Amino acid sequence: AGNESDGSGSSLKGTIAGAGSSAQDSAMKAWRAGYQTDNSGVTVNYNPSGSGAGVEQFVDGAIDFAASDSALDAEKGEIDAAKSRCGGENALEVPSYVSPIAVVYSLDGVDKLNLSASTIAKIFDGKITKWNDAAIAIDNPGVDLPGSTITPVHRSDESGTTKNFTDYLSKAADGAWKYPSDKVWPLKSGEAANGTSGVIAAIKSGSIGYADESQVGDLTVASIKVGDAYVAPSAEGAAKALEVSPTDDTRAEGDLAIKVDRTTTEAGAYPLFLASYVIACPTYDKAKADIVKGFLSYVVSTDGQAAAASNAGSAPLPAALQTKAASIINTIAAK
Amino acid sequence: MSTVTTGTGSPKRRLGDLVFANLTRAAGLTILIALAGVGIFLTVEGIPAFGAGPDDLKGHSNLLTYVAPLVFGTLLAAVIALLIAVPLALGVALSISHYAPRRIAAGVGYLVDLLAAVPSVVYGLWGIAVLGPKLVPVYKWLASHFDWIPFFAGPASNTGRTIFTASIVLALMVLPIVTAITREIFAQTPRLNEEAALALGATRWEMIRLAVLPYGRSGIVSAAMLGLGRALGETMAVAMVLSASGVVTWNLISATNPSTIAANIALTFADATGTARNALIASGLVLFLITFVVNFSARAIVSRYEPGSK
Amino acid sequence: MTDLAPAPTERAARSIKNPRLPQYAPLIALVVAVAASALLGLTLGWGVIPIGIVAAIFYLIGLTTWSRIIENARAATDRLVTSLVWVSLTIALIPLVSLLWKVIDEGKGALNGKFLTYSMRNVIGEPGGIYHAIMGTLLITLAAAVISVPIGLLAAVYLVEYGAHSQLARWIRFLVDVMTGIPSIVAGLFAYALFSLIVGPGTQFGIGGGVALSILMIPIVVRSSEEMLKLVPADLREASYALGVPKWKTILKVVIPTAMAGIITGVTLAIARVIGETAPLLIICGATDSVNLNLFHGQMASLPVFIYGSYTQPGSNPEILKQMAWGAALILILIVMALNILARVLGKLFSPKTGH
Amino acid sequence: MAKSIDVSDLNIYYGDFLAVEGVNMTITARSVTALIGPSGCGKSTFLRTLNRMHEVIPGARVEGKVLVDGQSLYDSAVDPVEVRRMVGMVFQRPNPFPTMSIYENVLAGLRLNNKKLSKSDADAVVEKALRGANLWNEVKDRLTKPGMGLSGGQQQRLCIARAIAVEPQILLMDEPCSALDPISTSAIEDLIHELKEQYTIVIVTHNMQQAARVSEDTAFFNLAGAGKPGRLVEMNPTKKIFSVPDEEATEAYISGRFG
Amino acid sequence: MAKSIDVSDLNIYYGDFLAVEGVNMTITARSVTALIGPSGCGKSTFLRTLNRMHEVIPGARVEGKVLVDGQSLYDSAVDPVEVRRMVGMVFQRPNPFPTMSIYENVLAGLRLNNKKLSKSDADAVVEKALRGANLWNEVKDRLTKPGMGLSGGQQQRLCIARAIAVEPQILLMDEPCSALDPISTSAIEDLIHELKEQYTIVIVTHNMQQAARVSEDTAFFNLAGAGKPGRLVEMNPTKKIFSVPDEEATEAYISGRFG
Ligand SMILES: Nc1ncnc2c1ncn2[C@@H]1O[C@H](COP(=O)(O)OP(=O)(O)OP(=O)(O)O)[C@@H](O)[C@H]1O
Ligand SMILES: Nc1ncnc2c1ncn2[C@@H]1O[C@H](COP(=O)(O)OP(=O)(O)OP(=O)(O)O)[C@@H](O)[C@H]1O
Ligand SMILES: [Mg+2]
Ligand SMILES: [Mg+2]
Ligand SMILES: O=P([O-])([O-])[O-]
Repeated sequence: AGNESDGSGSSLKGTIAGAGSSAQDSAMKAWRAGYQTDNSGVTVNYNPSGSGAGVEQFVDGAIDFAASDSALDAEKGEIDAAKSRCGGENALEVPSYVSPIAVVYSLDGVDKLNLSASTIAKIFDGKITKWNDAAIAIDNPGVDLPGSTITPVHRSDESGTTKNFTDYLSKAADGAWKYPSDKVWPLKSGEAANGTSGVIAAIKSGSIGYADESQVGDLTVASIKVGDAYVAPSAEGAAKALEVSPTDDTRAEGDLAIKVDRTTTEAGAYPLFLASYVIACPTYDKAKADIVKGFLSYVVSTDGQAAAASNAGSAPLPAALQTKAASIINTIAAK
Repeated sequence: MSTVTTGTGSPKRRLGDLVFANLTRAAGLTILIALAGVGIFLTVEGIPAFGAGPDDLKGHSNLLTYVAPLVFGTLLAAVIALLIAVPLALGVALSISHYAPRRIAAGVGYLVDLLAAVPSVVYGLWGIAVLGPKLVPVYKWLASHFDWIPFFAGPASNTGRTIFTASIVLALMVLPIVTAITREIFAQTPRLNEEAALALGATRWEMIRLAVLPYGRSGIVSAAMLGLGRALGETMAVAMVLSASGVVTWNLISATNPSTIAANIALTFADATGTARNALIASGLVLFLITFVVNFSARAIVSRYEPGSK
Repeated sequence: MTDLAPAPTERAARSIKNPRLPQYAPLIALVVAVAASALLGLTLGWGVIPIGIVAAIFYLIGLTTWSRIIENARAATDRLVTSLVWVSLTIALIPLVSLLWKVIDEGKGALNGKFLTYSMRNVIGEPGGIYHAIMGTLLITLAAAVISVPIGLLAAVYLVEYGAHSQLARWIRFLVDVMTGIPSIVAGLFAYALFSLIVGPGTQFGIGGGVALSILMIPIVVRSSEEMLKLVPADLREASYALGVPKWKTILKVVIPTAMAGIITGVTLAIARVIGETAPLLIICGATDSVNLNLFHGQMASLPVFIYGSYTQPGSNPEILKQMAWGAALILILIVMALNILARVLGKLFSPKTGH
Repeated sequence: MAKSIDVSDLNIYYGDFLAVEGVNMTITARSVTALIGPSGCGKSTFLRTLNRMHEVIPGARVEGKVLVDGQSLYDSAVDPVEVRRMVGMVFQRPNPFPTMSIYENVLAGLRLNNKKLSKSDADAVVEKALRGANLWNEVKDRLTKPGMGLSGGQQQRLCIARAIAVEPQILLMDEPCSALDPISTSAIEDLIHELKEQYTIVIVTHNMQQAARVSEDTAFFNLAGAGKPGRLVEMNPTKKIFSVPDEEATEAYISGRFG
Repeated sequence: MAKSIDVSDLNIYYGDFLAVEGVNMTITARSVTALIGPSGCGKSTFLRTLNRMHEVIPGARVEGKVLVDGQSLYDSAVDPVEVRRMVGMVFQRPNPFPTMSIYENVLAGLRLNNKKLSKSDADAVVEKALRGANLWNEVKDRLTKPGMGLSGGQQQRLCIARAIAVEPQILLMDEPCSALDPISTSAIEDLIHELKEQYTIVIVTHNMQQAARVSEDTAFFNLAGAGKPGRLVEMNPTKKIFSVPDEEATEAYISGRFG
């Protein structure tokens, strides 16, 4: 093909494969394009098969790196499994992609909407069915709310977005959301849509949904209640919320898992966000070590984060986190 | 000049014939083996799913409760599709065989074949982009006037991506095969019987009722069943058009819809892993068995009426 | 006997002249129905579809009632059925027209040189091309044909020439018919399960798609080839035997060449049938945005999967990718139609020259 | 009440092909008229214009006049369905409806118009028609059996019963015996003799002897050549045709010198 | 080189149905033997046992002996394919291979049997066979045209050329002229006259005159009744058969009193 044949760049040659988070797909496209352009002999394949599938394939040794919307889970034995996959060394895990999750809606004549976490929970739980419900009206004084039915839209597939969204609801909604945080939508009501794009496409007049902010496009987004203020989704807001979230200090060295604080009241923070990771081994064959290291370094680099921000609308990693991540990736070596 | 070689051990059956005959038989057997293979491999890869837990079954406690709603959705969509497609197909088949002038009939026949040539993914596009949105007002109207009928209980879908829309798309997709078979059968009605009816003073419709429909009855039944087989197994159009929650409901126009086995596989296969994939394969086995039984029965009916069989 | 024959007086009453509607009555009824429905629709603010539906109902009721009043009940029923037949034909063809129009309308904007010669590798935020998907589709379909045609043709030869009336042949013929109804997704799962066990869990590559498609293609090839072989007159086989030609050579040199036109047509149509299949490829071939010409390694793009992926999961540039999906759909439909036309042309080209 | 038929200047077309040209003929009521002539001369075609069955074939049409007791069959106000009820037809090969019983076959035509036929009326009609077709004794014990289960000759008589059950005034028969064995043929010929008391009968036959045996009048059709239209050469009382025909061609045909 | 044929006690079956029973017959070399008899008496069936074409039909089999110059055709060691090369056959309807040119049709027997022929040898074979079939002059300028493009009579002669190109010793013909017009028929009859110089010819014909014209000997087959097997009634020099046959049935058949 016309776009595959130029031979510029470094002398690196080879193919590596990754799989996992679909939320990271847009960012991955940008990263792969950037890295492949600089290293035309290299092909990085990425299969956005979902976070769970990515981790599983990584553990099976079918791919070289994984991307996941949630950190490796110790209880499910993922950490140990990853360790044995990496020849007994602990796997490396660094955040690569941070993005706000927007509550999107479409309602004729209403282009600004404030919602508290518990109201959102009740809407998605089917407890609030009309747009002019008192609970919504309280958050939106002076807004002329119609009496039409609300159609909540959720993901039909397993999704990191759903996991983070339900995590937020279960922690921030003051008990209005009784379900645990899960990749699978826990309810059988409302409209189901496949993938982030599916949710976006399903938002028609009267609908409300949640989606990675990068794909929201022209849809209207609700502001969520943080403390006493209402905050609209933004990369900065997510970055702020990330900054107040500590890293998980129970983890081994090289594992930068973050304990997201959903209930922060920090002004301007947007705690409904998704932190997604790349997972790799500390050592690889000669043929691959340089490529994996080079690619992942690019991912967490300033350039890489900027590329993701412009293509996927994500929040660049905060400087401190980025430095830590870069130094972890830098330890990747040939066996 | 050749002579008969008697006694000198010319083989009774020649090597070439032996090889070729066995080769062709092997090809025939390969097909049977492939068919059996479909069942066997699906079974082998489906068996681990019996041990699957809620994690791999979208929260269902066992395989049965996982597959049952999907079977419901599959049957519901297919049956509605047939209810739409069969009368239409009969009309189209009759228009080709008995109503349209010969030239037009040929053109219509070609158009119907064209309908069959459109790939299902394109039907999916059309269903999402054209049909669904066009039906939203219809569903809204139905939900506000006929909500006492369980099928139209509402609230109406916002996107039009309901089981009913999916069934309409399915109906279009099975229409060509049902039409093709019935039109073939109608065209084979003995001219003599048609003329007998007309000569008795029958109108065209009475002639069709007297001579054409009774003659084609079993053919219509099996055409419908073959259509059913198609509708049960059609994947992409449903996967794309339907907003599937996997519930069991008779409500045809709401945003919360049953899913079908095939659509569920297509939609969730990519992000399923391990036992979850086994569960999908097991549901595929169920689909295979259902369609096999339906097609088997349909073909059994057809073959009874084929010339040369008793 | 004569006394039981119909009495002449009973037969006298009938007249052959019944009042009849004018020949253009259906046309009048149609015009009136459409006009009435449009008038009603415009005042009540309906869309085109409700107007059309109501017009059809008006037409059916109007013409039937009119006939019922002027003609008689039987004529009215006849007219009702006639109208229903035409209405159902119209209903069946409207979606086809709508679909083709939509695909052309949305897809034509995507077509340009880059569209057909570029892949999606390193393409972000701008339209790329579908070269990788076209090549994948061609390779996978070619693989399917390479598997299906020999098996299908040989099996057809077995059914017609060797098995004929044997029990085995009867079963093969029957199960091949049943096999035409296998859902495509099941074929995909079969290939997936097969290669998961042979090559390793989760294997996705092009040849798997070829295997899956051949499950769908073989029955079509068998049945069409069988029909064609059956059409070869027994005369020709006997002529060949009588020349001292062994049976297998007769089949290869006389029977198959005579049926070749039909066989090629059948194979081409079978290819047209499977080239648009999505579900099996989604499962066993996966997707990639780079060109992969190796059927035996790595995920391979295909047009249907590309259409599905780009339309339903366009990501952050939905307009661009959706337009590409429509463009690819247009290309796919053009390929399918070209194959259908090709089938006819090849059928003509290869048919035995009769000289008449 | 059987009716006479007057045909004047009749041209019969299949699309653009003129199959039969310029027929003028008068068919007497309550008599049997035989149509004879070589294959392809248009006997069947002509016969089918007498009950408007011709137009059932796509593109087929007619010019000229056919009057039945003064009523023109091809008037625009005339309903072909009614014409066919008045003019019954029996075909070359017996064609009972395969899915119906003998009983249902006889009633088929009547049921079309008279849906609410009481069981006893229906029984009476069936018996009358089957007796009229000389079939009653052979089938009265198996009326509910399929019509297809009868022998060829019985099937043909069943078709005649079916035709006369709707009480037509004219009966057209297109080589009704050509698919039958000699015994069945003679049964049908006997039947024709009886039927002519009540019906005007027009019969096409290839068999000269049959024409001579059953008919009062005979019309001889001929063909000037391949692709040329068929014409009525001569119509005369059967006796005359078979002894001293007016035309040389008739003589040649009857004596077997061609055709 | 042409061979004589001795048939003894031949029973011919289709599955369980005995189609022809107890035939004993001697066919002289280099002469024409005609097989006549009413339809269904088994002429074709018998003819096809002389080159083992009978067994091509599923379930068909034979009891008894057929000797060609003393060699038994039905010996278990005998390859039917070889038999058919030695005993050529021409069918009722001309059946040239539709995918082949005239040239290739003539060569089909040789080519399909893997004979490697040089171009000049092939040309020679084609010319010889076509001359032998009296067709050379008519087709020599269009040898590469499809064989199907010829007229019926030419096609039949092409089939004869194809049969004699493999140089058989015996030629079987099953009503070779029945699909042909009189002029083509007489061309084929002339050809048979010439061919008998070299070949033993057995011909089935429905046409008495043809049998009388072309054959030296005539065998008359007959059928005792429907469902009964056919039998050889009489075989004698053609002159005798057509003047003073031994059997009454032969006389009746030849004089047209039945069949
Ligand atoms: N359906 C048709 N379409 C076109 N031409 C037809 C059709 N039926 C008959 N013809 C032509 O009309 C002419 C008269 O045919 P018709 O069947 O009436 O002859 P016929 O005298 O009944 O012959 P036969 O004794 O063989 O039944 C013939 O040239 C025939 O080819
Ligand atoms: N393929 C077959 N299977 C079963 N029976 C057959 C087959 N071919 C012929 N017969 C039967 O064998 C008997 C002899 O038939 P055959 O064709 O040899 O007669 P024939 O003398 O050649 O007649 P014709 O003059 O009509 O060609 C007939 O009773 C026929 O029904
Ligand atoms: Mg006729
Ligand atoms: Mg014969
Ligand atoms: O990134 P997702 O898992 O929400 O698609």
